Amino acid sequence: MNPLMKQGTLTHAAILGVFCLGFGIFLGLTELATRDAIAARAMEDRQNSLGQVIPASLHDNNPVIDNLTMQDAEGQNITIYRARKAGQVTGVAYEIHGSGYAGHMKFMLGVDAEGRVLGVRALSHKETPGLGDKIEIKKGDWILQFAGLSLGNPPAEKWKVKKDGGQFDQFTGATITPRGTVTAIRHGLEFFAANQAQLLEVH
Amino acid sequence: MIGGEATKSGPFAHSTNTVQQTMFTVILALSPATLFNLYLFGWPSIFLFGVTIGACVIAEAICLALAGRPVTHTLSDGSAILTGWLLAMTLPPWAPWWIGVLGAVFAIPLAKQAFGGLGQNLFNPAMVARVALLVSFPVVMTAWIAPHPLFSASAPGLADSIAITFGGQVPDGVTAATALGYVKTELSRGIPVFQSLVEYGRGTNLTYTPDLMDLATGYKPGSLGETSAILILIGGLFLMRRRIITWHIPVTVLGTLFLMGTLFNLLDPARFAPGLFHVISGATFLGAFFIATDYVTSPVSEKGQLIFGIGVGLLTWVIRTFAGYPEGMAFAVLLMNSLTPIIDQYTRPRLFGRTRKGEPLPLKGKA
Amino acid sequence: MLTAVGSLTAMGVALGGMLGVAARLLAVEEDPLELELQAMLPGSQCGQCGFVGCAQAAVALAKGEASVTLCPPGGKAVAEQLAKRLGVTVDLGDQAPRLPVYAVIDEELCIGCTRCVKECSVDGIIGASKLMHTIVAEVCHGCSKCAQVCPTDAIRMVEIPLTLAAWHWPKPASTHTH
Amino acid sequence: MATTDYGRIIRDGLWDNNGVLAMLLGMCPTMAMTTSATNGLGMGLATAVVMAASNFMVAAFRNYITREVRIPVYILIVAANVTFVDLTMNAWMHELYKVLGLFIPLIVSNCLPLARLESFASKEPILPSLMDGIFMGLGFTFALTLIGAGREILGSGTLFADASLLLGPAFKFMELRIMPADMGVLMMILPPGGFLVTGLVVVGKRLLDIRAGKGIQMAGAHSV
Amino acid sequence: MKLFPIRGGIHPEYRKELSGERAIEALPLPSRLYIPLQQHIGAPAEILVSAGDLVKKGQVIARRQGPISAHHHASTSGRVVEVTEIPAPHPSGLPQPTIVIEPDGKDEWAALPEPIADPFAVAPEVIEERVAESGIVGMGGATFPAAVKLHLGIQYRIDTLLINGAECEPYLTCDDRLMREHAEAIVDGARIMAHTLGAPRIVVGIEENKPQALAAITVAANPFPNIEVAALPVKYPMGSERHLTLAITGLETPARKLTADLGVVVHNVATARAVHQAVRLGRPLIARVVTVSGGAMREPKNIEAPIGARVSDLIDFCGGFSQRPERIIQGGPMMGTPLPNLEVPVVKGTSGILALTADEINERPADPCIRCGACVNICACGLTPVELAAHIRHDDLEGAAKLGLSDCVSCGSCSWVCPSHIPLVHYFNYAKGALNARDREQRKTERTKTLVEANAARQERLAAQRAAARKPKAAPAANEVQA
Amino acid sequence: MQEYILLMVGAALVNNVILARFLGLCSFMGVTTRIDTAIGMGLATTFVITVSSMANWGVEHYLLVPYGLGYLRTVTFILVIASAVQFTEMTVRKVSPPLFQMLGIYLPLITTNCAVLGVALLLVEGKMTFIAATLFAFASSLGYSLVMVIFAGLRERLALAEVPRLFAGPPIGFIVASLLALAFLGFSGISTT
Ligand SMILES: Cc1cc2nc3c(=O)[nH]c(=O)nc-3n(C[C@H](O)[C@H](O)[C@H](O)COP(=O)(O)O)c2cc1C
Ligand SMILES: Cc1cc2nc3c(=O)[nH]c(=O)nc-3n(C[C@H](O)[C@H](O)[C@H](O)COP(=O)(O)O)c2cc1C
Ligand SMILES: Cc1cc2nc3c(=O)[nH]c(=O)nc-3n(C[C@H](O)[C@H](O)[C@H](O)COP(=O)(O)O)c2cc1C
Ligand SMILES: Cc1cc2nc3c(=O)[nH]c(=O)nc-3n(C[C@H](O)[C@H](O)[C@H](O)CO)c2cc1C
Ligand code: SF4
Ligand code: SF4
Ligand code: SF4
Ligand code: SF4
Ligand code: FES
Repeated sequence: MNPLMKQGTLTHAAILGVFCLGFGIFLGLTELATRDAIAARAMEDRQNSLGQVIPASLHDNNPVIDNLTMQDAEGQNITIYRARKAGQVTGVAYEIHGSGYAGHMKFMLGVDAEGRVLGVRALSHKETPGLGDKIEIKKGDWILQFAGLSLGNPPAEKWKVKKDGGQFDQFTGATITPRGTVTAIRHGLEFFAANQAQLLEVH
Repeated sequence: MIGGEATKSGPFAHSTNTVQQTMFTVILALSPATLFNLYLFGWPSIFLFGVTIGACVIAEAICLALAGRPVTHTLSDGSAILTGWLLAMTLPPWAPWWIGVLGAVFAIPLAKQAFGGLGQNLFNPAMVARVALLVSFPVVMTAWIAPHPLFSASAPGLADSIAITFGGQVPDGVTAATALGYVKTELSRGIPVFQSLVEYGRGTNLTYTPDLMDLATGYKPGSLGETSAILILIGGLFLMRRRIITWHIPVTVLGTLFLMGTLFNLLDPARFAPGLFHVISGATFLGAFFIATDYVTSPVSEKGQLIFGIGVGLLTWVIRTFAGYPEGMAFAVLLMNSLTPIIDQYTRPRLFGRTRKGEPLPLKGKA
Repeated sequence: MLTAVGSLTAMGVALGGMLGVAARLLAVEEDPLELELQAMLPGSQCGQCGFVGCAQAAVALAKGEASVTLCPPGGKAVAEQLAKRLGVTVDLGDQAPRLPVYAVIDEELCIGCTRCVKECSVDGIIGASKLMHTIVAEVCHGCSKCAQVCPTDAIRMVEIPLTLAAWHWPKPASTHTH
Repeated sequence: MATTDYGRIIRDGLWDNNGVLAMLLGMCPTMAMTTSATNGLGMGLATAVVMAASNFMVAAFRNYITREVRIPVYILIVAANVTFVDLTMNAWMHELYKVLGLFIPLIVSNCLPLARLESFASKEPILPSLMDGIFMGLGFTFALTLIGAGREILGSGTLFADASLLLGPAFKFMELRIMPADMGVLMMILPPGGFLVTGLVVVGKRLLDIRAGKGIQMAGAHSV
Repeated sequence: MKLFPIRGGIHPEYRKELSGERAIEALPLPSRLYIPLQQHIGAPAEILVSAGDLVKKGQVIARRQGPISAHHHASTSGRVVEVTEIPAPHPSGLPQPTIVIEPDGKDEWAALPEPIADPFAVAPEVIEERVAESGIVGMGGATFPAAVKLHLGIQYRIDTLLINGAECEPYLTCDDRLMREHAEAIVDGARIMAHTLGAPRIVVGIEENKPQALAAITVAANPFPNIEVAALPVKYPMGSERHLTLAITGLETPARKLTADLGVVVHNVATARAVHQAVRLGRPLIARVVTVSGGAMREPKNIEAPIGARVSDLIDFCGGFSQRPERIIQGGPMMGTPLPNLEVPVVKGTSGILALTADEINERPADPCIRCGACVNICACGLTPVELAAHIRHDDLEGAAKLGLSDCVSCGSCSWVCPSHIPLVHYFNYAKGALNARDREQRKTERTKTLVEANAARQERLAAQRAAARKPKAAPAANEVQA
Repeated sequence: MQEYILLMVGAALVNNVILARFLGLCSFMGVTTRIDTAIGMGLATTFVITVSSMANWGVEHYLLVPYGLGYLRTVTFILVIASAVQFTEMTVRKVSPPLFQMLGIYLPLITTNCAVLGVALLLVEGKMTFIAATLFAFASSLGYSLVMVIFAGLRERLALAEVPRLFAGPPIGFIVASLLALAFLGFSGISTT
């Protein structure tokens, strides 16, 4: 073929290649420099969210590291973070899921060894700002009312929003979000009840 | 003109139709339903009605003045009044005054005058306002109340009414769900549609229960424009008689909604409401006869109007059935408004002597 | 780190190579726009546009250095054609319409110098040396070059009168006032 | 350009030829990241950094880049800078990073940086290019903050909420509440509000320009 | 008779009762007659007389020029006063060459061609020639030279001659009166034309709102089995050639084709009568029936007026105005044109003179279009006037052309029906004219270009010759280099 | 099957790329003055988004994840996209010149269309299977094309409206987009899982 063409092709390849090489190194170095910080941030994020649902007084370990993977009722993998004090499992935390008005909602649920809610926090959701987003701790303390409750308290038929005859307030004009949240927590507690032995087992 | 060059070509005969007459005929057609509903919901609804129309007219006047166009002449075409009227008919009757004012701001400057005024807008101003309000204030905009007819024992007095409209103090225990809203919320917690329909009719879990007779006459919660389907229908037929609107849009909207409803209801009555229910509830009639038919934002050709009507019916059903909102008419109208230019382009009549593609017709068999 | 640099570089080389090939295979010849534009201009090379001739005018147009309304002989029709080809919009409404003109020779003044004959690019002037010249009105496209060279100022540019056939209704006044 | 008119570059970037308000480029982050003034500010600043760095690099290397590969190289440069910003923000400005999320990577295909590389940095020397990057970026930041402020005030009744997360605790004073909670026009922080407020801000710019006797420029019929 | 529906259409206020019951009256000979050289579509006629000449009634004073043109005749005997330019009966009011005749009052006929005793025995060419010599043009509005249309029988196989008695325009009653009073002449003229065209079948189409005319024509046509009378539904623009053809034959004329391509030729009733007079009596077209009507006219009438009589003569004959007219127009209110003044003459195409009051016109300032779609639904040509007008308003004439501007017959229905009173037809007239002007300019530019090229080529040739002449020896050298 | 349908409806209507996710807005505002152009741009973008998303899925799953190179995601994705665009341009030119006539001019614009990168990143975020990812990408781009065409239709009519000078051009475009987004909110709440 035309030699000029080959040369042109090579030139272009070389130019782009050199730039890629250069920026590859540049980015590699950046990554190296930030790797630890980013890992630390990720750990902090986890700890933060766990810290909100498992009081620090309950453990002397790092629950983020002390985790195990189990299958929930639907066969999905879930990661269980365990709080231990003096080797005893004092509480566990895991992600629970619910469906709200605008789709999927993710919470972190903390449960103590007796099956009482230690705390719940919304991790991610797409609920409408100003309406459904009151499940966030930032927007209101609605989510705090679950602390201390368990499957028997209130009784199963009261684990509903008021509109459905249960005991939990819905927000004005937005029933779907609280309903989804309450259901998700109830399912979370049922999971605990079903797997209590395994969850609290000490290795 | 006698003498000199003529400045205006023919024709030198014109029909007596005018824009003004058209608009006021529509208003006339809306009046029976409006009066009945103002009676049904009493003073607060009358206040809101007045505030909404007044705000629309004032907004229009301000915009015209700013644009340097003749204010009184253009105002007198009646379109701003009609927009305000229709908007007021879609609001919860006891909504606070600022809902009407804000609605006017959405409807007139934003949805109409920014486009150049009457005839230029791409979206139905009243529906833009309604949807913007619904999205922005879902709580206020879904607070329906049970009927409190004027002069009846339950009707709020004048002072209370002023407090309701201008103070936003709606007393407890007067709100009531509309049938569409009730069915939708119940469905979201797993109650089958047929059951909640029966419950709605019987009034289980409800503060207010309309009986069948009430449903038919319009003695039920809802907006001014949705309670009395019969009076709206009469108004719509009057418009058809006066040749302001044609059958194409209303019939296709109602027909599609009915067909979709019936079909899916047969497939799964627990999940899907019956066709007749879709047709008689919500803003179906108002939408089919008065809103989807808005000239400005619907296709001009009859074929286009058929497509438009089918689209409105279909989307209304889809939104009512699957989406988050109990009522989909307003969204459906806006969505189809957005398709109107394209529908218009593809449904132009065939030119005389030409094929659909615009080529001259072939000569058949003649030399 | 090494994988990162390696894979990125590899991709870069591959992509660069591909682009190089593409550049060769897909090379486009010279822009034929100028020729196309030139074809639209009247071709009378009269220079009224301020360029040496139509070809230069076309070059300027293609570069976007000249307005599509540059050519008076071409008038509105050419301006619109150019605008369409170049995808620009012109507000011809604002442009004062240049009434079409044609040249007339004042028989009294003409000395038959034949200078105008040589100027006329459409052979619109008839007449032999030393004799009176006349202009074929239908052919004249109003460039006025002849008028410029006439030593006795015998040539006037006259507006083409409006005829019944050419008259048409004016545009109605707009209904909107803004 | 024999002598560089830095005043011109600054005026163009901040106002006259503002990337968002006049050129209508970079619309995606403009819409997506302006639910509050703080978000707009953060996104704007991140973009400004990327733009300044990319403009600088392209101007520095412009003589070594052939025509055929210029787009990939430009994109590569922008992408590398974005990744750099992404990593460093993740590491050291984590709170903001969580807010800006998906849109940091999208700076890569934000049309504005690329447009400036094409039309400015590839032709001009290093210093003017750097200036252009900085001021186009700041203009972008300005526009985003303005739109964000409009949407935030109308939509949630606050202004610069959470600014301290972005700028540090010292900036707590900026966080204002304009209207009582629950008075906001929700629509404004939803997608329609993004388009609406942007449109109104462009109208506002036109009004100011008209008042300044500049007339309306009909920009933005095309992109890139 | 089975009729076919046409799309759209309107029902304006007809007001035919104003003049419908007034029998045709002849106009007293006016003091001057103004005969323009161009009263028809095509090239203007060539003038044959000059100031001072004495002319006789029916004498040819201007001769057709080119294939599409028409003779003009003196409408009475008298003296040619001058040949001058006076405003044409045209909205522009532009002056036009006109022969001015001062009648001598004797109304003396010139030597007329012999009547053709049995027109059905002669060759079509003979009739065509006679029609051409008689200066007959279509009297239904288009003023297309009738002889040219009769010639269509040679090129096409014509199976139907449609006689257009629809008279769908409001006010006008001239065709109605003609049909009532001269049914036999019309039927005879139609038969002659059918013979000329070789058309076996004749259909006379008359709108149902003219029962007497229908009856009269039916009686007159009774002896002839090949003539049918169609009672047409009352709907404007039923009289339009193509729509009439569709309504009666069910055939839709393709765009840019003639009805003759479908084997149909359409002629107006007045044209048929003129043909009858030319063939049977040898008389040229020197007068026509004009409806003078309108709310501002004191005494509406149907007047048989000599060509060249001034509009003011006719108005005076009707007793002048009863109130100040808002507009005086020529033709019907839907398709007619405003007159520049009252001194313009009646020409061969003048079917009506209407003095209309403001109430009748009911014109209002235009409001913005509310997209009601009425114009789209009533346009008999399937156009979307609302869109066309929007394109034209934004100076996008090509856009309008693409939407079918050229297919608009300017019937005026859309303007009539528009609730916003948008001057739609005015927009279309403007756009059609502007597009034509643009075409003309374009053609001129093209021609200039070819001329320039020819000139350049010649210059080059000359230069080459000169060069060759100057140094004859250099030439072979150059050749060698090339070789 | 049903989950795929829901996924597609969600991607095309509920979370429309343009109106809900705010991606590809520059082309949305820029190349929608005529319906034909919008159709062309829609087709070209649909093709590129689908192809490059498939490729990027591969890159993610066989390069970035196994080798822990997540931080190079942006760079590699954009390179893949640029090559997909170039590749598309070349193949289309080779295989179908008429199609190239139609789409060719849009291709360079697509490299800098956020929607392409945005959809690829969304796929990664959503941890989808290859089939789901492909369908998602395809449906997203269909949603993109739909809105492009609708908007172009609206703007064609807008071009004939008497928009006040102050609003003419981009501002009214934004307002129309706003109202269109408002209308599309009607789909919100359609459950897509
Ligand atoms: C724009 C908009 C956003 C909404 N967002 C939510 C939400 O985030 N959470 C919720 O539960 N309902 C939401 N809704 C749903 C309505 O408020 C719905 O009517 C309500 O949830 C029904 O419950 P109610 O019985 O409290 O009225 C929203 C509605 C609209 C119009
Ligand atoms: C050979 C021939 C060519 C004709 N060409 C045209 C023509 O180009 N345009 C036209 O309007 N009429 C033309 N006519 C006349 C039409 O047949 C018809 O009489 C005329 O259009 C008037 O019809 P209208 O009043 O319905 O428009 C032609 C007639 C003949 C015989
Ligand atoms: C809208 C419209 C309406 C017309 N109405 C009539 C009519 O009522 N009577 C008539 O004779 N011609 C009418 N014409 C003219 C016919 O199309 C056609 O030119 C004529 O009948 C041919 O006959 P002529 O050549 O003898 O004039 C109308 C034309 C148009 C475009
Ligand atoms: C039959 C009919 C229906 C109308 N419906 C509406 C409507 O739904 N909403 C509205 O704002 N205006 C409506 N109008 C009034 C008018 O068309 C409206 O103000 C324009 O959309 C503003 O340009 C209607 C008018 C008519 C004639
Ligand atoms: S003015 Fe027109 S015709 Fe004359 S040289 Fe310039 S382009 Fe050519
Ligand atoms: S103006 Fe003179 S030189 Fe020009 S075309 Fe006319 S006659 Fe020829
Ligand atoms: S009739 Fe008039 S108002 Fe109605 S659509 Fe046509 S132009 Fe518009
Ligand atoms: S004037 Fe033209 S556009 Fe109007 S109705 Fe008649 S044919 Fe149709
Ligand atoms: S910023 Fe998203 S396409 Fe331009």
